[in-house]
Amino acid sequence: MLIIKKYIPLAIVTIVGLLTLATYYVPAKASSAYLSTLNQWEVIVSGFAFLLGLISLLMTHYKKIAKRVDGWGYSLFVFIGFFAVVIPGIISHGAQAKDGVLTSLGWAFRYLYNPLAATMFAVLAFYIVSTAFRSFRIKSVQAFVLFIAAFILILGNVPAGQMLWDAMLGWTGICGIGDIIQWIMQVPSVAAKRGIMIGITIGAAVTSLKIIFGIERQYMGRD
Amino acid sequence: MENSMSIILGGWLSAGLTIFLFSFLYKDNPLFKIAEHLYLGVGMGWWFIVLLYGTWIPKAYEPFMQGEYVLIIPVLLGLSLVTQFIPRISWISRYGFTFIMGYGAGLVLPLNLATDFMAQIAGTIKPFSQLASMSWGAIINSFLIAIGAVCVLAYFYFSVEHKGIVKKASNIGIYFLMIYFGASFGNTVMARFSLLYGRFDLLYDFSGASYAFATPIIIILTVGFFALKHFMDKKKNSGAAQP
Amino acid sequence: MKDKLRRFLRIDRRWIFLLLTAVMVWPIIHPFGLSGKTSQQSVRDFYDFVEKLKPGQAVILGTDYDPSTKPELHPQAVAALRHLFSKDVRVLILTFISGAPGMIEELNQTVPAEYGKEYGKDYVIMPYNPNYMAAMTQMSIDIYKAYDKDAEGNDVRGMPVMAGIKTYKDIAGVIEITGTGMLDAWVAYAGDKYGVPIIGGTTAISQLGFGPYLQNKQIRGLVGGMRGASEYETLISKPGKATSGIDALNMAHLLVILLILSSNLILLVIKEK
Amino acid sequence: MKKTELLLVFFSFLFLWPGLSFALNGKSNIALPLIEDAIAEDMPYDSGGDILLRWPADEDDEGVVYEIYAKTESSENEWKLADSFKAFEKTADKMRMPFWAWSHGSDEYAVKIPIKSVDGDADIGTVLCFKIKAFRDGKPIAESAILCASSDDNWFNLPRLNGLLMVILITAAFFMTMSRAKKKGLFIRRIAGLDAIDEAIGRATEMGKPIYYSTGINGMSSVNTIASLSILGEVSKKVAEYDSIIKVPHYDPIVMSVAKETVKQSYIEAGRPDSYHDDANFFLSSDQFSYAASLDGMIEREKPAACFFMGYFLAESLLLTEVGASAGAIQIAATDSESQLPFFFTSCDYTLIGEELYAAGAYLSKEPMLLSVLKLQDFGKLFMMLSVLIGGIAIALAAVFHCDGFVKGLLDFFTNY
Repeated sequence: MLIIKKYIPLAIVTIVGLLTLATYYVPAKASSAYLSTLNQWEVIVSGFAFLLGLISLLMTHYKKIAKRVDGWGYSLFVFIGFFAVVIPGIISHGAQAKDGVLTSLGWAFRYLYNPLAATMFAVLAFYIVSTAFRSFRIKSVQAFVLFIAAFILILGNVPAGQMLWDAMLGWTGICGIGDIIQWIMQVPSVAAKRGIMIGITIGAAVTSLKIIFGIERQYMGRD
Repeated sequence: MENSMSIILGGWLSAGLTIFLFSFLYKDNPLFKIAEHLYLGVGMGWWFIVLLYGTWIPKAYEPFMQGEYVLIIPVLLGLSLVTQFIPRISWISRYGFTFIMGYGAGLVLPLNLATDFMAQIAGTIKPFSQLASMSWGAIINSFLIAIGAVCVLAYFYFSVEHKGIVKKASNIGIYFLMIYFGASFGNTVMARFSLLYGRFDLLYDFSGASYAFATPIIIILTVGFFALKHFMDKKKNSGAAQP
Repeated sequence: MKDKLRRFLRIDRRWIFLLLTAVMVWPIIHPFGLSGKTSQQSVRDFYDFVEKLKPGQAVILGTDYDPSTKPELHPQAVAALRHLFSKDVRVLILTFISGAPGMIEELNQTVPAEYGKEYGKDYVIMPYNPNYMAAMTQMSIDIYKAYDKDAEGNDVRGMPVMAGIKTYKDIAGVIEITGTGMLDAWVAYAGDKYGVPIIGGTTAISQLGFGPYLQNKQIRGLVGGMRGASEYETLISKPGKATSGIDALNMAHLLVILLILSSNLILLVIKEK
Repeated sequence: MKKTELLLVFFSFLFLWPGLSFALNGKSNIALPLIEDAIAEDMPYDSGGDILLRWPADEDDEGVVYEIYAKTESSENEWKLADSFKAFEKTADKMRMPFWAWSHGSDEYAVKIPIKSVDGDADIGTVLCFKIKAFRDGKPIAESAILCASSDDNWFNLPRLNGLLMVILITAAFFMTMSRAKKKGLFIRRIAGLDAIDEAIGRATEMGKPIYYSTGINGMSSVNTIASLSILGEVSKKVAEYDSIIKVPHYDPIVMSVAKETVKQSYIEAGRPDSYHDDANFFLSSDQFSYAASLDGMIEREKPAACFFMGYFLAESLLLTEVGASAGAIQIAATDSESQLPFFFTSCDYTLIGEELYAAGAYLSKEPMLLSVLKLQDFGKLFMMLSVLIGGIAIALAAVFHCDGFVKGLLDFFTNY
């Protein structure tokens, strides 16, 4: 039983991992055929992972409604929202437009999903302003450097800021704000990003190895 | 005619949901809660449709019907994931998980090392081979990039105590990080305001006669709702205060 | 005085929200018409890349954004598509983001008509594909393995737009417009691996992160954020949403700077006296 | 005997051909000089899509234009123009190849012809024939013999040897560290934000309010999520000890099922299996912003004493932390998503930057395996630092002394083919 429960899955991860890794170095036809089959398979398998989430979400809210817990009425809206997209989706076979005319799914996307997603994202603008006022504190030299870089970028990103800069510092004849931004983006930012990126990449590589060789297996749960 | 009706309706729905979500900025309220829960359902419903018509039908069902019977393997692997819900046989899901994990790890490893590790080293040292043909500014910049990257790495060096030269280097590294974060913050401000502008612009569009004045009417109703609620809460409170 | 300032520092943040709303709505109703005069090198590189394409060449236009990043990225996609069509380049529109098909539909309904372009002959829209790694890898072997049907389920093999296209070698470049990691993915899976030129459009926030790729020429040109979009619109002389949006952004940006400075100044005053 | 015969036939054919083709094409007079030593062969190290043509480059080629004509061996069709370029434009040194896989230099032309460009149905094994023509001022001045070859798929992409060596190196180092993992504890530098975890949990206990812990919006196979879960293990152990309440909202269902195990195990290890509730972990949404909207709603309503945001975050970072801040929670964030770090930085009480997230699990648990992996990562960084410092100096010196071979070699080693 242990073989089926533990060793075969571990063998799958190692074999699939190593073979997939090898395709990067093997240009032969067999290798690309393998990769393209696996690509196709992976799309299917990971598609099913979504079902896990969907089922948990619907179960949670179904329970809330069934038990009439406080605020269960809101849970009804989860179902309303879900079916408001799924039913039109099935009616219009997943197409958002047919012959240039919006289908019911297209309509649901444009007037239901779209405003919800975009508004939530837009709320961030308000939070940036309040962060700017409440918590952007220049308490140390480091914070000051952060502020200066942010200040230059904020100013230089809009024409009004550029004009302001030119009006106030243009007479000194030093470089325009655009040049400074360019420099910040191409020199210190590149250096910092590279440093972070390399650290992260090594971390990711080591984790990949841990996964491939079955050392990292939290995802398998306990025996 | 029917078509324009659906557009007006859409405008109202869209403007309404936008305003409901924004109302959270004032305070948590039932209108926001409705929009929030609706969004949970809509989001998952959207993904469901996308996967159904983007993956399951065209990539699994149709080819299978046309005789690609091997596709039963990924389908079974996929279905195995769902056994998570039944604790007694949840171990079956390991087959699906291990497949996804193995594939992901194997694909990512060589690519990451090549693109984000080796190529970055090359990018850092390459300018030094052309020192002769570069301006002073460019030379200084390439030195700064190289030194900056090394110092940032020093900051992330965990297994030695940060004192002496390591401390110095990592302190310099922090300044590079701060410039990067600041610049990143500054740049993002732009992005977020662009989004907000997009929303406001749309609400403005919906306030016209062609959308039957959706925006102003909904705003007035929402404000009315808050006023009413405020008034009622006050009444309730004052009522409770007097035994 | 100090007390007043202190209280001002703890002001209910909802007043700030209201201030921002006022500052942004005002230019929407009364635009002042300030538009960017300068343009960044990476935007010009992007422009030059498209400008140098020859009629009949094919490019992939990846539009991987959804409603959430639409205000920034949609103007970029519109401008890029206009530019491509004006050069009579064939365009294959792809996406790996679930929210994008709706955006593509909007592009489809507006831009091609301006240039009298025909679906299937001058451009084609591929269906959403959730697995970018797989699709990008497959396209190096055989595009039709990844996309044999278009978004509406028609066979793409017979379409004139696909004539002579089999792998990346038949593609003049990839233009990826996204706020996600998809541009990195194109660089890693197509650009570096198979030598396809990659240019990109991205949100202002992600723009900085592409510095190393730009420096290494792993990305040949980049349009960043609404500002980049308005510059690009200016370059192709087609002012659009991005150009008009810059006004509202101007005000909001100045407000942020003002807020950071004022709160810190107040802190300074309170502490020192 | 046979060999000479064959050679004879071959040579006579070679000489006959130009004449023959003229006769067939009915074209004019003089036979053009031959482009000698031209070779058509399978393009090495590829998947069989290209054929490589090589021929020597002459110093007096200036002003010459080369055209390459191609057709399938079997077809009756006309020759098709496959490529055309000016002299010295496509010499072999311009082929993107590292020195260990490619020895041809600038004294040779090297042109890759995709087989599909000759014939759309061509595949591995299809024999294609080529003819190279040289023109000066629009007039033909030389021509090659007909060169035929078929492409083949190769079993090793030699130009990527450097990458493979790197993978082998890191794997070897990995196994070495793994086998030594059980030895004594390793030093790890202090990570500032982590000391605040106790304070945050203590505060939550005092106030009798819950703690929210978000594992970010990435899947199970990514480092950030794995790192986050190992921190979650330590945090929930402390939560169990203090008898506080932890709530873990999820974005990814697979991560959720793993996190359930993690939290449960922590409660058991802390000796309080009875206080564990299965609904500590719950699923919200796989849609980025509906996840954020929902979590925001919860934070606003429950006013938690502490919020932990550990893992991969995108734009929702500030959406979550601003609401957390206005709800009065102590907030500790850790992410390797650099674009979000500035926001965590300004709106949270403590922020772990980039790789500190990966190190945090090791720092908290002091588990030998995690610590030694951290050590391995440090070696990787050391490799990078030394490569940049030594490589930078070496390459600058080499360039000064015109050791071009060394410069190219070094850069080749770090280039991604």
